[in-house]
Amino acid sequence: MDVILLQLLNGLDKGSAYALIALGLTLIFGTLGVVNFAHGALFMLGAFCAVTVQRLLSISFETIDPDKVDFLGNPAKVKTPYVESWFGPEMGGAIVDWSVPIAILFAIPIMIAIGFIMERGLIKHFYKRPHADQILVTFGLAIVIQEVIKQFYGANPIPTPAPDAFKGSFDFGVLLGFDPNAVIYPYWRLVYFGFAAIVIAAVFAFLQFTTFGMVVRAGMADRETVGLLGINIDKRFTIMFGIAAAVAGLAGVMYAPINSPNYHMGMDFLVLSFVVVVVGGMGSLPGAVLAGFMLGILESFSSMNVIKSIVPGIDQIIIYLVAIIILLVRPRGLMGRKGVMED
Amino acid sequence: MLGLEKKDTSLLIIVAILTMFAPFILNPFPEGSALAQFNAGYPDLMQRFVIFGIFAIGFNILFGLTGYLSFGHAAFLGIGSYSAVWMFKLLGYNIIPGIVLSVITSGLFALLIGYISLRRSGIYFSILTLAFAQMSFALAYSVLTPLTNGETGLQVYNSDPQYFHSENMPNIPHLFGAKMQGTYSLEMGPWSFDFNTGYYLCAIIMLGMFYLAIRIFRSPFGLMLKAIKTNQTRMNYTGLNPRPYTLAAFVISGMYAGLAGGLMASMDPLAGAERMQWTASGEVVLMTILGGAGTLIGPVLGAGFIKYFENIFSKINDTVLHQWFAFLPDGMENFVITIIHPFVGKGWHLTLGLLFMAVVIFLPGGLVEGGQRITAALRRRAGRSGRSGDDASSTDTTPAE
Amino acid sequence: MGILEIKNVGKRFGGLQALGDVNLSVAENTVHAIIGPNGAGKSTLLNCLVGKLIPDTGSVTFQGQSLLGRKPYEINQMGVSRVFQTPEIFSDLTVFENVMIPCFAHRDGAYKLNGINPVRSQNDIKEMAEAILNDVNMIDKRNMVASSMSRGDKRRLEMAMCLVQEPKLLLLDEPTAGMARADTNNTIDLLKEIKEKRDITMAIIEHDMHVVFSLAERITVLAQGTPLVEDTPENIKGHPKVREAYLGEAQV
Amino acid sequence: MSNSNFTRRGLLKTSAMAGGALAMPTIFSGAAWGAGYMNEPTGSTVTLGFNVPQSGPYADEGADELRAYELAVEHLNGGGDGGMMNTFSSKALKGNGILGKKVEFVTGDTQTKSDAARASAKSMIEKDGAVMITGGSSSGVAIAVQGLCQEAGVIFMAGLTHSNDTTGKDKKANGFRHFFNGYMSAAALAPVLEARYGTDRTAYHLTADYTWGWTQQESIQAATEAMGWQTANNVLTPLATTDFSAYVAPVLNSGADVLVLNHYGGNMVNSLTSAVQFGLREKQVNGKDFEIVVPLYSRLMARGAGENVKGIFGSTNWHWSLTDEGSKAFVKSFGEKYGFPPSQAAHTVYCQTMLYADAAERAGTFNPCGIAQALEGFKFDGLGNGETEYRAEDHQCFKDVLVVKGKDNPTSEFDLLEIVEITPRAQVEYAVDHAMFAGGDLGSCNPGA
Repeated sequence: MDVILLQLLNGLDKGSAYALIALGLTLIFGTLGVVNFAHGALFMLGAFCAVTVQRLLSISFETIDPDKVDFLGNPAKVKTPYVESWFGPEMGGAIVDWSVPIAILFAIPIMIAIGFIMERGLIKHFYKRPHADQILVTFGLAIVIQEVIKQFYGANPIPTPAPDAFKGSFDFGVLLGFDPNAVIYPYWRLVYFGFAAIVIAAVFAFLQFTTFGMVVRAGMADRETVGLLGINIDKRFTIMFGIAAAVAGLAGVMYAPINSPNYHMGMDFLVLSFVVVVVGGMGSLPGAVLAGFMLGILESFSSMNVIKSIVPGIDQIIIYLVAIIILLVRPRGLMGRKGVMED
Repeated sequence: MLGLEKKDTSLLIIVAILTMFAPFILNPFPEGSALAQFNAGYPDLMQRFVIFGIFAIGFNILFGLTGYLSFGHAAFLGIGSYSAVWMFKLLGYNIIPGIVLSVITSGLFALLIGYISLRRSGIYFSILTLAFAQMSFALAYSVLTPLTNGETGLQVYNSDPQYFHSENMPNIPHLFGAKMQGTYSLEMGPWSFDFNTGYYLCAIIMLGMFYLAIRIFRSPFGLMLKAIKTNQTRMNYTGLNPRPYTLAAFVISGMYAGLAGGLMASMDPLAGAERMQWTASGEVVLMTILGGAGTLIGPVLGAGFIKYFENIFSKINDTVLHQWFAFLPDGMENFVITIIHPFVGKGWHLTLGLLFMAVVIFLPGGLVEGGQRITAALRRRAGRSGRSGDDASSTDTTPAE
Repeated sequence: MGILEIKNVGKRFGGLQALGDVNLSVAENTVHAIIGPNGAGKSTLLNCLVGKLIPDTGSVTFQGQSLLGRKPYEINQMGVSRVFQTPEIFSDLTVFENVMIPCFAHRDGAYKLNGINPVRSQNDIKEMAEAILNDVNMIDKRNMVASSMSRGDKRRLEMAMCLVQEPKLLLLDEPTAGMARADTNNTIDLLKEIKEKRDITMAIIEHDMHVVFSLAERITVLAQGTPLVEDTPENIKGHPKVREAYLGEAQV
Repeated sequence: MSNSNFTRRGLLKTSAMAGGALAMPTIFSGAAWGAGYMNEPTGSTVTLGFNVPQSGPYADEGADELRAYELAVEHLNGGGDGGMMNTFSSKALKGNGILGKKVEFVTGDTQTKSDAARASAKSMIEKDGAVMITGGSSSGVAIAVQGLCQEAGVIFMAGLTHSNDTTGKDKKANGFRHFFNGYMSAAALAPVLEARYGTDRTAYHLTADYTWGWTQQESIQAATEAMGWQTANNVLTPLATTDFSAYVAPVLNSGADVLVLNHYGGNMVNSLTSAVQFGLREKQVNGKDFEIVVPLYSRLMARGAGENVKGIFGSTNWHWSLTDEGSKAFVKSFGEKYGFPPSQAAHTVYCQTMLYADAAERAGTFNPCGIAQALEGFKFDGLGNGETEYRAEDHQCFKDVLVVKGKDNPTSEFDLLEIVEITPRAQVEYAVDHAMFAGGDLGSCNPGA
């Protein structure tokens, strides 16, 4: 029982990452009808926002400390971050420590701007082009973004720890009457889950309760009609792309402490997020979220030792297996609309 | 000729000439010169050009004609390779059984995967094929290791049975004694040209496959596939069930992929699981779109383009750059190298990504369209309308969807 | 006993009764029009005939054989062709290729993969296609790409594609919808010509009363999913129930 | 077998098929083909092929290997301060290239994929005339390229490859490995773990689900069980896993008090990060502090795990903080050229290049068979690992193994590991026919011509 509870938590946590990425991807599919293979790259850029903020906050000046030597035996240079010299070591240290949450503030405008630039500069020229061309151009863009990041940050993962306050894990087991340590879960991952829930709720509320959202939803349903009504849908779609980019970016920023970011993390998520979107059903936002959580939970359960011992290797293929079954049972995924990306 | 229209015949002849003289064409620069770095006329890369050419031609029969975008074709490539290596392990190094079995097994897998996946269309189909391929990859890498040798890749060990292996036969892949790796090198002054047995075998097979593809494109069957791509509703209301046609196209293209996989194993008897990964499936999609989906020659061009970058650009390191620009004054030299450095060697992916974008932005029909524009421009300049150089425009240039 | 017999057909979509209890018989070699106001269930009925929808109740028989549960392509093979409201043609292909495809279907059936002999060497098919293009006066447009033609030409092409299969029953779904008057008249002439030349039954769903009264030999009026009346055009014109249903729409 | 399977630049090449099929006018000159060997250098230079990952997850390790190669070439050609050439016990190298020929090199990208690695190696052999291929940052690739070199008839000097199979099941006469392996890691680690954590421990293994992971896990399980530890479970994790939480979460509940992470590279960083996030290291199980062990450490990669490595034991082939003369000389020349200390990958490939060059000098030829003979049973010192021997039977280097621990108070970003113990060679040695290495066949050296 405790194991199941634990894997449920895990699944929710994994699922929140999947759901966030799939949500952004579906916004772009649904509103713009574009297959965005660069969406994984946006997620990665988000994570690197966290890395960048961390680096900016730790920009240091060097002083030579005659007592210490470096690896070559020369007098060592000691680095002191400027923030520490400005605010004192304690306050400065705290600022560096909180660089990931600080990065969220930076990531939103940056990712929206990146989304705008991408849409205006590139994607808008591809609305009328075949999906194959969209795939090629966005895949090319993804490679370029990835390589540029690699030039600046190298290929190895870069540690971006969560603030000390979120280190350690919470013991659910004690609350529920299990033994201590039976059901523990790291604080930061709980934060991630909560954060994802807030972002998802915000996106839905935004689409549901604002005029802007209504127009966009109408546009998703029937683009031409809305265009005929004299509403500048293109401009709204640009904003939508920015929001989708921001959602992917936020997913990335918050993910940075969970797994140290590296330049190819976007590609690792790309295929998976497409599977999630399609299983959820093309063009359906609730479908994407539902499928994200569902696949996350199934993936977690399949990695349980009991299940692995019955079906070896099941955790390697579970997502794909479930995708195949769902698509065969439900032709348009869980909640897909008819005629979206079916030709 | 050969049941082909005139323009198709000339296209086939041009391709035949290009492949047969590839050792010359791909080695234009003298040995030892600074530009020799760009020579691509060595056996391994030439083999790869034609093998991936076969793969892409086959993929195009499915994608270019029916519009069904499979994201899992690499699975058939991998299955073909594994089949061929198993034949080497069990029977011996003659490549015939291996190639035959690779085509058969990949065809069977294609039938199974196609039968299930083709129940859906559009992106749903793409994801189904992707899911099958990723499952094959994941299992081949881990659980199926007894069958695939996992991470290391399936290879022939001295302890393998090889029932039909005899002492006088070479201990590497061969065709009735002719070793695939056998190379005859022709030295002409500073130039050097390699004629490799394996390459010519692959090239001849590719020509055969190219011919078959032309026949399919021009056949009623090909016409039906194009019809499926433009309007499935009308197909249905014309009394035609699209499923058998698409399934046939899927199986044919899966067999092409299996053949390519079998040939790959025959040229180099090691089959690794990465061959089945989604990136490999994506690669053939990119080759086809880059070259020009739905055109006859496009996929081959796309395959050559990507393989050239992968193998040639990735080998340009700073030392090579310094050799090239040694004539410049020191400051200039370093400046130029700093500029170029991110785009070559370990940055070859960056160049490839930029070129993908450039091609798709400026040449919506792929490289074939670039060729058409060039010939059109040349013709306009020459001020006459000739029949020559019409090879690209002879094909159906409708962009694929 | 007509060539097409529709008995007690009903169809619900959720809470909406699209078709109530439709009984209809189309006699062989006649032109039978089905008219009715918007939402009367005309298109639903048509979709029930071609296998796109399966009715909840009732039966549909064509030449004594049930059509229910058959796929659209199977129904087509039995001799039922359909013309759509917006022409469904192979827009990426040339006019000639468009016509060739039904020729192949007619000759080879649904499952034959049509071999690998080049299209151009299939002389019987070429002759068939040329003949039908001559019939609809499109032979000079044979090498045009279908998507580049006018709406009227697309309709003509679609009609040619249906006719080349020599169907016994031709279903026409608002064949003149959205057409200019001249094109409409051309279409009427074309249909009349077809009717004269061939033994063919036509069922037309139409809004435009001008078309209906120019062509139809019998008319069924559908309202709210049930047939109101069925009669000859002359009788229908004066029928009070029809006037009521159309609220003065049928002023012809 | 005496026929050229691969192109040999600058030499007349024939093969029955090609010769018969193509009656081209021949304008050749040069030696008869039977006399030489694959890619015999005929001019004033000799070309080596450096085949390292330049894209993909191991690109940084590849870059570090390339740096070391360039440094080695510089030293061989008489440039720089000579590095470990000065401390190397064999004095055959004179700083005038190899056998008087200037050393040149070509580079390629393995992408950490067997196919791409073989393509790249083939291009070096066929196009550039490389007489030796070296590099690699994973065992699958190393084994694939080693097999290719055996067929082609060139020497393969393996880079970073830690699987038992490289010199076990898949060993080849033309291939040589300086790096240590899974068995050695386990043999070196076990006594240290015993000393620190006692004999009454229960281990939970997370193992990367591919060949290297399995051999590593098998080795460490055997070694720890031999000293009395229990094994609670061994869970295979898919290679593509990025989030290990689902595998780490059940560990605490299993009754195990040690977690062994048989992961490398990105997998290691992610699984270790997950384990630390779950707070495993603060927990107590069975009344003992919970511990984590990472059998194979890579300092470059460990940086990705940040502070999480603190206090965690593992093994490594070499570390820059070693104070023997060879290591000091190498760190000095590498550090002065590039501004940071070399990684173990850089060290092993530097050594391999030096060992190859030295063997060629001693053999007086580049012929792979001559070089293999010179390397087999070769005993040397001064390359940073103390007294070392290339065992003739399986071409594996036997030397001391470092047991390291994540440093608690690092003084710089490079100062992540501290050496806990240098396990002497005798303790990690095994018989050639040891069960974990059985099944292979070295075969005989192939000169390729």
